[in-house]
Amino acid sequence: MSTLIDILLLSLMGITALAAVRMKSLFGAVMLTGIFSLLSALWFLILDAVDVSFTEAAVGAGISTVLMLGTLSLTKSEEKTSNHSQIIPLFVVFVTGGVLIYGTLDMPDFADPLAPIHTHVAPHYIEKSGAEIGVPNIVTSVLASYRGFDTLGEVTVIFTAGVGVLLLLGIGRRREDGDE
Amino acid sequence: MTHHFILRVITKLLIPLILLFALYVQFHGDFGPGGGFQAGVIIAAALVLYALVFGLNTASAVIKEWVLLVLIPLGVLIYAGVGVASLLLGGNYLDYNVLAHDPVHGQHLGILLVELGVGMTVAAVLTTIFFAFAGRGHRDANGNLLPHSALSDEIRNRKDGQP
Amino acid sequence: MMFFVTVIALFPAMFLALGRAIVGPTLYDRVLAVNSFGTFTVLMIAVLGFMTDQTDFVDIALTYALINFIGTIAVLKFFVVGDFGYEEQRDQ
Amino acid sequence: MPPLSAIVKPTTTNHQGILTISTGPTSDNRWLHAISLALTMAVIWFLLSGHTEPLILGLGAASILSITWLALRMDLIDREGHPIHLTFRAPMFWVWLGWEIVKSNLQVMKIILYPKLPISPRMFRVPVSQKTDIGRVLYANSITLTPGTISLRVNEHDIEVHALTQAGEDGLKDGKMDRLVTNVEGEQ
Amino acid sequence: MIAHLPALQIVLPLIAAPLCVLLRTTRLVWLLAFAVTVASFGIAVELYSQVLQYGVISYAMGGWAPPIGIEYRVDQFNALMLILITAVATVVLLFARTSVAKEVDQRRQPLFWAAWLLCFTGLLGIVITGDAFNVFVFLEVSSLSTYALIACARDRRAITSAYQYLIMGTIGATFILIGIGLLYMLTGTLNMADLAARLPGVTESRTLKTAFVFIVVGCSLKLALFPLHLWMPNAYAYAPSAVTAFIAATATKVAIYVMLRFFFTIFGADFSFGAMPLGQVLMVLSVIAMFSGSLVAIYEQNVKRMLAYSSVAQIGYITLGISLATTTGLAAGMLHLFNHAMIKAALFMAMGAVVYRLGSCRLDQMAGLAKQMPWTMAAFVAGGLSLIGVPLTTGFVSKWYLVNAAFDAGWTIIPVAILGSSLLAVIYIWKVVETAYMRLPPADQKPVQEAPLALLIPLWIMVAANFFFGIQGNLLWQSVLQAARQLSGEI
Amino acid sequence: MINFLSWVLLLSGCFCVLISAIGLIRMPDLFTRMHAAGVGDTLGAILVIAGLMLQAGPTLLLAKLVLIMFFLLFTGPTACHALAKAALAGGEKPLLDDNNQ
Amino acid sequence: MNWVTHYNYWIVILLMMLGFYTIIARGNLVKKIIGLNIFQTSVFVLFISMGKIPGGVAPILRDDPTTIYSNPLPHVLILTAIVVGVATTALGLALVVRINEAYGTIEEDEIHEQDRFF
Repeated sequence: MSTLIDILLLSLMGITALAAVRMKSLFGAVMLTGIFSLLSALWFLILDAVDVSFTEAAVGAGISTVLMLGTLSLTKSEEKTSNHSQIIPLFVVFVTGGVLIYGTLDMPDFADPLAPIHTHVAPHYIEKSGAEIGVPNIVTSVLASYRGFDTLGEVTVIFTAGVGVLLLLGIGRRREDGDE
Repeated sequence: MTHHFILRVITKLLIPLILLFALYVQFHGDFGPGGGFQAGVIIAAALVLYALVFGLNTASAVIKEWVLLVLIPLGVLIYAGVGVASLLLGGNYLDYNVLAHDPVHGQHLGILLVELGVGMTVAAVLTTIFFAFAGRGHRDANGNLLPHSALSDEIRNRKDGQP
Repeated sequence: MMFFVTVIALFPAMFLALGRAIVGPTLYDRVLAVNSFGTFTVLMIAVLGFMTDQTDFVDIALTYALINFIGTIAVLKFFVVGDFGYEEQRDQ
Repeated sequence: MPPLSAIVKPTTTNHQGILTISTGPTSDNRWLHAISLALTMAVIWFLLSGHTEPLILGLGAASILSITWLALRMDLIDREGHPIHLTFRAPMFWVWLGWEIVKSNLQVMKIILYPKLPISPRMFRVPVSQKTDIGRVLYANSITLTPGTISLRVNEHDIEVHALTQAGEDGLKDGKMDRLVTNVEGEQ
Repeated sequence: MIAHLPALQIVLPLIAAPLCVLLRTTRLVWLLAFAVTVASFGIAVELYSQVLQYGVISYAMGGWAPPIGIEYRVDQFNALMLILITAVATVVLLFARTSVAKEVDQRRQPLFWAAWLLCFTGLLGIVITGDAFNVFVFLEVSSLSTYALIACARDRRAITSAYQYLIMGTIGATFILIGIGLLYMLTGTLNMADLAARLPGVTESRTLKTAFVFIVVGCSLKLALFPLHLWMPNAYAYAPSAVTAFIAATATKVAIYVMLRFFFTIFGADFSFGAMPLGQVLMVLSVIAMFSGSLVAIYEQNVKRMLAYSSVAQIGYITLGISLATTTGLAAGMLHLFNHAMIKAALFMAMGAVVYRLGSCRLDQMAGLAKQMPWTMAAFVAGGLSLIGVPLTTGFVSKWYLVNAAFDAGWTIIPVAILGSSLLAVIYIWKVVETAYMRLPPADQKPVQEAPLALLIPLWIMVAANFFFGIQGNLLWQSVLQAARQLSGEI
Repeated sequence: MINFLSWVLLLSGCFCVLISAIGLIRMPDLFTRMHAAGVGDTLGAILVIAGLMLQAGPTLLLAKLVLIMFFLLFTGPTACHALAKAALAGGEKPLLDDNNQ
Repeated sequence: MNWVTHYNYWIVILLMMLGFYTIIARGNLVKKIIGLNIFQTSVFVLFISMGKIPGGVAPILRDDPTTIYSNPLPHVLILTAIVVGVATTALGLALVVRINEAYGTIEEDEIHEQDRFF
């Protein structure tokens, strides 16, 4: 029964992405990207990824959209038509997509409980985290403890982004002298 | 048109609630969905809302630049510092078991601190990034700020390209 | 079952709102459509939570209700002022 | 922590927003409002959390304190930011408003479904009798909440309204909603 | 504490970066960065000696045993890589202080050093980790900081090239992420050793082949293998000189390291070179890269850009060695990886010294420069000789072993290609030498002084390293050969 | 009984939402569309959430649902109002009935 | 192999390729970032699809011991990847702002045009 929801959601996502890609108005495209990440948040929910969905809803639909609007407000909100040849990009995209589809042919079936990822490392987290960490949310246990170092890296990434943006733009209060 | 008090009143009403919800998310990441990152994003969203409605100057008077610049590294330092603490207490890096007498307690304490660091850095970084974008203003190639009146009509009165 | 029906029934509305967001014609129409779409999504998230018996989803619905508002305000600021930082002086 | 008076500057000119925003009323009793805000937040925190371990409660208390402090600093706390005084008179109004919402919703739905789309959009102004901003906000938002009428521009004296039909216009112009909101707002 | 060295290797610079933001004084920040870099170098050397003594070191982050938690794993190859990165970073950092003070806006410098340290952390993290996903995380740390570092230059083209690099780099990283995801899907684990143990069961899977292709393409984007190198020349040419020297010597090398790690440790040589036509494809691309890079370099007027194109060619040598699919070939490729890092660091530092005085490194402005900056140009010539592969320089050693390996593997055409490409290198290096030594300076140009000692000393340290390892050719070769044997599973 | 009631509420809520979306498509201009969108934002949301509340029973979940409703009811009209105002400021002219003026 | 179960993967690949196409084919710098976002989000969807188990619930421990949980590891990885994505987006947009200041345009062609004569 959730197959129907799957298909409906995925087709919504497809339409949104297609429209976002085709749209000349950058503003419209940004809005549609917001919708797209919102839909993917819904899709994550259906796949039981509550935390991911939470993050995607907050980041994709919130912060990313605001930042993109901030950029558009400083630049231009209309895309120009380019007269590039589209053949090479199309070729690259088709080859990449083809390789990926070739790869899906031997993938474990969608939601197959016997797939390797459900039998190898993950059971440890599910079975032992209650006793070892004592935190109900397994995602938090894995994120902060079992793979805590990844999360340290993640914080470092966001810190890097902060440093980078500060390096590029300077902070906050507008200064009348440029900070080139 | 001089008063946009609806937005102001509603924002005043909402911001404490949003912040409260964010901190709830921060501290209940153990039990349900959420955690430091999500909380940080929501806090940043609340501050962005404040800056949008009350103006960037007001916002950066409330949340000073130096505060943000302290919070950003502090979060990372808290996270990395928990790891160093566990090193000093004789465990491996980021081994929270040694932080308290009882491993489960240690884990709990470690996760709490670590998530706090994450939330701090994320909230501060995202707010800073927004301030940086909003405070940038329109500049010419030499980096000089253009006054609002010098902006092209295209920017001042945005119209959609679609018919 | 009842939640499932509700979820499915919400989809046509989402399709229509998406259509409005794609078609426009003005920017404001898009914003309106996105805003409505957001509301529908909040409802759908809440219903999905009940459908799969995972009521933690309500937290996400709450988050999204907040984020949606902030996004809309950002868009409006973007329209009216054209810049997030400039103080508004135009309207007297 | 420096004294609050040093942190919280009276912001008379700083409130600028999406369109220029006037300053709110200077608060009559900031501390009282802060305490009641904190109490309200405590209730909400408990409703959200439901955990009674000392750790979580302590964190909750810390959160509430820091938010209250930040809210003071942001100058959010005054009669408008935390309109606790409205709640006592409000319930009857909410019930009435709920009924209005249902009625007007049904009307608008009927219009949408009607094949010929019998709309006659119009703009007009209705006078405002509330004395405070928060009262006007309540009125304007109530107008918007009932589909069929949207408040467009609001000032001290009147609200510009966009209505979908003649009926919507008439319903507003009889002034009942205005009176009720003023009633809720109470004397200043 | 000795047992925790693998963690400290990363954690020291990682903690220093936020401290830099807190300190906010350029002098202090630089001192901190330098202290940390030197300490990292010490740790890397100690780690290498431990690896030689006790074999592979495994360190469980958070105390969780490997497939459950994240593992740090140091073997001979990555211990050597750690030494390379930290050593280059130390020398370049000495150089960078003066160079950056001139090329980067004063107010940005504290943050600049923070970003530098982050880049350093990221590179070290990629090399030391034994977890596939952790590679991606640290790859992004280093990439994001590199984009910011490149954009710090005053030239506006630096910003566009940083953007271009960002787009290409992110595509590359996302490809690697897809590849890792597919691997995870097939095996259920992210730990490299565990992956290696579990992959042989699924070698027939088409998904595995797809994963392989994506990882190869992703890494190739990052390491600027021939058709995917388009981001590199601009990024190198317009970045601040010190940044160019640093990333040219380390970032691409680390990408090669990642590729080798995936080829040999995870997929295994049998799969990479047996089941997939990697050797052939890589060889063709390498040879094309060697020639096209060198040819373009000949016509380049901006010397930094010229050197960047030369890097494309030199990376061709490295991948050529790998594509031979023999242990000696691999070792020769790896040796060239190390040598090329030294050569390019020296050359880009020489150019940095030129930019410091001239403000530019275009050929037409460098006419007659050798009289005014004799030491700098001499260093350039020395580096150039090493690049060409003249005996007694390290460039010669690696090409020698490369040719030998090619003969051993039965390819007689390869040595010819190597020779031909080296001749092209002679041409472009000669162009610079001729301009600097034989032409007269343009009449309207103000005479410039020799670069300050703060620039010359690190520059000559690097040049000296080139000659030292050229003369003591066997020293590095033996270590690299051991590492290659370990990597390909012979010992 | 409660189940039946929440069926009714949920379905009528969906119906409202659907009508609102149809209105979003059918209405001729921005301002009239806002009215249509209002249907989904108010009654639709109220009904659906009320239906869920009945299912939740007197738990903390109920409080969260109330909070969601509260947010929607406060932010919806505000956003709508701000949008209308921005549109007017941006030069959008509402389509008006001729015999009105 | 069952085509219904792979339908999900194919749609996701389609989405990925739409994003990828936008990155490499469009000349507008903001549009490229939008494409990057779509591309990365689709990759996340692919990852999360792996973790699903039929009848599973979100990996938050419950008292009932018979509960089946979905695989938490992909969720953790994607959380990190989302953060990386937003960091990249922010940095990319900051670069776009600077490019616009320096060149007065955010179209790739026009930028190349301006740089040609250096």
